[in-house]
Amino acid sequence: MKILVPLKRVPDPDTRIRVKPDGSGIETDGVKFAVNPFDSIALEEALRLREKTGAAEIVVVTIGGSECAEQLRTGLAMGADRAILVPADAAIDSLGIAKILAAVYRKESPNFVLMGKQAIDDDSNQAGQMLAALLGVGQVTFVSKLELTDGHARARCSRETDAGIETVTVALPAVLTADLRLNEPRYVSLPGIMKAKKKPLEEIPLASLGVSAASHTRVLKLERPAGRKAGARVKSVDELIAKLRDEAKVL
Amino acid sequence: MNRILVIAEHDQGKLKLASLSAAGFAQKVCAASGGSFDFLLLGSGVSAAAEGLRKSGAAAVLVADTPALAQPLADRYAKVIADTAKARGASLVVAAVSTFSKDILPRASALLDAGMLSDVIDVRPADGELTFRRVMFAGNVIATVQLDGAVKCLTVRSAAFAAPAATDTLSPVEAVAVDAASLSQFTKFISRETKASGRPDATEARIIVSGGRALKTSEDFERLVGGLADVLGAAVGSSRALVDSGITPNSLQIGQTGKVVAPDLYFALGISGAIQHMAGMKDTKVIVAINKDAEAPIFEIADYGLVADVYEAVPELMQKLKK
Amino acid sequence: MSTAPELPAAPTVKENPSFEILYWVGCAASYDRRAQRVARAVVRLLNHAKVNFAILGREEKCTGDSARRLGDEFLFQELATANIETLGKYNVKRIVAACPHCVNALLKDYSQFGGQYEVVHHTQLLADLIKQGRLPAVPGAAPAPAGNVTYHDPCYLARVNGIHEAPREVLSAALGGKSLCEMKRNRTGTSCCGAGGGRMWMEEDPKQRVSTERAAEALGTGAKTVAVGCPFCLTMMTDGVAANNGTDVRVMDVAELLVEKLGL
Amino acid sequence: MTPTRETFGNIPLSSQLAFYALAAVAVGIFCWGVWRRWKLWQIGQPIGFRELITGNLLAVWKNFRPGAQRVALDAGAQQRVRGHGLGTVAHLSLYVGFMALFAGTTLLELDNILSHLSEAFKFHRGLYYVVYEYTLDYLGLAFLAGTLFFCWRRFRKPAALGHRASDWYVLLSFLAIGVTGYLVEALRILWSQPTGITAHCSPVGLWLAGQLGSYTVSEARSAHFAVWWIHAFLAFGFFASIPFTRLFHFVAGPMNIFLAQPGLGSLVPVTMEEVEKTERVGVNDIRHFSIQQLLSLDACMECGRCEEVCPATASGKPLSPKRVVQDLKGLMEETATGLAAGKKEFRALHEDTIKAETLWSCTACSACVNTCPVRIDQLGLIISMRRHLVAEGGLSGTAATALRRMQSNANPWGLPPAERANWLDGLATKS
Repeated sequence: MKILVPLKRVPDPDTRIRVKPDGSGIETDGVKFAVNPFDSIALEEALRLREKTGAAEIVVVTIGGSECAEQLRTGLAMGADRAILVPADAAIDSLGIAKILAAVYRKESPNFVLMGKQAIDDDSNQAGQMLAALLGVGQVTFVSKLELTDGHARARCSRETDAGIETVTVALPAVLTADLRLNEPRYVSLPGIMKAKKKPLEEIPLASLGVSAASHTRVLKLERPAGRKAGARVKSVDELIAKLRDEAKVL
Repeated sequence: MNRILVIAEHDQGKLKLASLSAAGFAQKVCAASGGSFDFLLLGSGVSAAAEGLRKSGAAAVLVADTPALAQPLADRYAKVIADTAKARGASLVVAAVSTFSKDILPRASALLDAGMLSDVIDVRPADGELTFRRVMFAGNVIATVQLDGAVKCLTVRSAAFAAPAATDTLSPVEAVAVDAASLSQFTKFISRETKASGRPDATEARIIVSGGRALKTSEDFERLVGGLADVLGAAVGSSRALVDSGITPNSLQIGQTGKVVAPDLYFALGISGAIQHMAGMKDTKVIVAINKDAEAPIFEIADYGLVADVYEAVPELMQKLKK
Repeated sequence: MSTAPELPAAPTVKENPSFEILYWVGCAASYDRRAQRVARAVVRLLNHAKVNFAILGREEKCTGDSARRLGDEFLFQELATANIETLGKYNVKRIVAACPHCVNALLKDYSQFGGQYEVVHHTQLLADLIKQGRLPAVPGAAPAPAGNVTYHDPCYLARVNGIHEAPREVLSAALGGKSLCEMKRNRTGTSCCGAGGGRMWMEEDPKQRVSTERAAEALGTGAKTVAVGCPFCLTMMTDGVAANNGTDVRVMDVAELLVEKLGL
Repeated sequence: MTPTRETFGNIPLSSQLAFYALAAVAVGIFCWGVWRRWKLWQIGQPIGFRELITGNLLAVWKNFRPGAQRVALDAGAQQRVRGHGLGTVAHLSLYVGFMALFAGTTLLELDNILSHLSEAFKFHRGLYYVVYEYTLDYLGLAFLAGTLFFCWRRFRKPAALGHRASDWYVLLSFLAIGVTGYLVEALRILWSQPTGITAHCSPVGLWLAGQLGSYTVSEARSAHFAVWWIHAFLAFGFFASIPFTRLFHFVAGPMNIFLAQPGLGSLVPVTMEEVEKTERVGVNDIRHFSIQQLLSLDACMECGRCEEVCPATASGKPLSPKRVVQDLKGLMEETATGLAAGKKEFRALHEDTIKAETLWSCTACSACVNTCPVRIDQLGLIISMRRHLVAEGGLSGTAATALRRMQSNANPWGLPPAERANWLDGLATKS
């Protein structure tokens, strides 16, 4: 069995995000980067499936600059077997990423893809679904429980939807996207990362995949939302209701 | 000229009102740069829901009503949406933000080879092009974005767009023919477990009412915290102190060791504001704190603080909100 | 020597390079809103006694105590190395900390990596200042807190580092000589609040909370105030007291009680 | 007449020779037993024994002094046994009685050897004899009282106390040794008919002789001979069985006290070089513990004091420091036996022997380490095993999040380092 797990390099979830004064992007000085937390959950699930089923090759893949190797190393340190970096400079939107991942998928032919439901930087929540469409395979998003059935031919998933917990089964190969409660990823310590340096990390140029990094999306400007006003004390319930209705407009 | 396809959502045949907010978005675009919009409703036995869409000014209410679409399975729904969008020559495909639209629309957009934006909160026509504003980084950044391509897909936040005023004329209902045999069979629906309490989950809710140490018993918690939550259609949460003393179950805990939430509105009732609790809700848009301890740290981060006993203030709040 | 008047209440090592003792604030007192009050109480007392001190400010990092005791030796060493370098840069010799875990790490863990300092807990420094008469009450100071007071000895203070009399001396001053209601398990025989060894960061079944049991013991003395000397104990005992429905019982750091008594 | 008595009185030479032969056998078995345990510990990581004995005598003494001091105070003066109510009193009286009887027997033998060289060297006479007999006679009672208390406690079986069948063997043989000792004395009094101070310096023996009723001298002699042999057999049996019963703490206890970490609050560091060399962090196999750590497992008496003070145990978590020590000891024995038999695969340390949730339950409060009479460092054992779990990705959940945040933001809440001094803001407004 082979599981493909795409990882995205994102600012550490605990970093306070600051927008550059000219609005051209976010401040990256002094910002630590990490594996997108939902992708870590996906990788953790792949590792647990491997522990349960005995044998599986887990391949992590990312698209981006050479600095992304750091996140692939983290993935390897968590327990992935192999890593693939597809070098790319430009900011690529979800559809572009999905196309590149589809090309990697065709090259690797894994049994299925496990990835985070969304990246915590752009919060798009699109790439997995798009990848499934491009590959012409099934998808299950917001997975909070996962088990392989029918001799690994299908997956039985619980998904967390607005309407409640939904249970579906899907034929493999498929794209499964992980939600928060699927598991709690293991912690990777320094020696783990050192050890991961010995594992293979392969670079596959875009050209050799036969896809371009075209993007439909043009980001013109970033800005901070209007900041929270300094807390105000209200004197009565009536005043509170009035403020929530008229000032905050949340009721 | 915009031709907009608005995907309507329903829960077991009951129309979701957020669908009308998506229409509000479409109407805003059309008002600024011309064009019209259609609704597309998918499901099985959804005529009642279709009726609810007819007063929003849509050019047509398209209904794909077939047993094959009884459950919102992404592979089938996305195909019908993409086919319909192509057939109608749609330039924009829009749905309100929900787990339903997040699941289905990106798939449709890939089938259409269309760029997509999630969590749109504003739209402005500029230089004959649409410019969108959307939320990123868990609400910490607003991006201004344009999309290339003949077709664009969007999910829009329902809170950001008002539903269109009801029209006197009813939009015509048109059936969309679906060739069930052409739909894929990748996924099989097994079951859906709706929440027993009827309250939304804290991680998905727009409003959360949370209770802390000031609540003395489970009954008080249910009466005050649960009561206010029901008035607001909100989720309930709890501080660790209450979980500790067995007043609330573990699953309600919000904080560093519980759920991390970022709703629009958070009521902290009798919560003092331990750091581990704040870590779980600090990204909330508007925090309301009611606590009789004027020194409670929660007031330092609350947008609106009311120094009062929750046992007195909350019943009053519930009574006045019900009006 | 006194702090120059133009300095802020708690100057950084850069603002006051001639400091005599470094106040190691610690993560809890830096970020936890409840523990921040303890830090402010400590600073008020230091200023009142005209102690020439400084803080590292943003340059301070977690000592790594939790990391080490959870078993992540290398994260601990990374943090320790960085802190030792910073402390060396400002030529720090004496340190006062209001967190027993910081005291222990700075004293016992850091000495293994070349960081040798004279480290005292804030209660030790305060006890000395009281003996030297440097902490007089201001006019109109509040009376001692009403009701009985008990003191919960933090493990890393009392048992691990043998510091159990200094906090009692400070409390004696803070209570105007009124004696403590001691718990059965006190001093080196104290019982844990449940936060050590990284447990502070773990989810815990409410039925298995160490803090609940210890708080019950504290409440069993009839105390209306539970004094502590550790920010983690502060959190745990506060939760524990709540779990025992001790609504009218305060959990306070020793320094806060002294501030109250002196009327600062 | 100078108060004294004949050593080996009433014991023919042939029995004396048999006695010494048996003594040699008992010592032999004892040494073999100790050697077996010693070999067992050698599966662990070497410790700096060498460094302890390098340099001149002064240097060696300097190295030895802290450990020797600990042994003198903790074992010799029983300092760490204190503070446990009746248990402490009983252990003290058993300990004092036992040590006195043991020292007494040794002195008696010394006197025997010396008096064979020259009658002039015999010191077991006069005032010395009176004091000796008087002291031992009463301390024998202390020994018996202590033993009886432990019998009673074992009968009650408090939850924290470990129990094995061999414990009854030990206690009953103690009782039998004590009782037969007095009987030997009483019967000796009956056949030797001492008078004056010589008789009265053994008050218990004298009283017992009175209780035994009328014996002719020859009857008393044959009874004395028989009971003397029983007493000797019991004593040798007990001595030989030390390494095979809980009594082994006589040996491993002081050894561990000598080698133990001096204080609380510090941990043994690991270096990156070590990790690169061994390709592991922490302990993943019983053989990764140091020889001293393995030895410490043998020092455990299962007295349960660690368990009584453990907050994790008290709050119902799956951790008892005593269980951890005993489980590791079991694995040590199993692994060493397996190794000797040429086995390559052993029961795993993690999960099969010690569960992860057990290790995570520890609050590092050090109460167990502080209370252990033989200075076992349960916390050191636990942290070294935790290190392995962390290095292998065995930590998840909220604690993992806290560590991740320490990595990224140098504080466990993951709050921005730039806001570290924000607490000062309140100072300006509040003071």
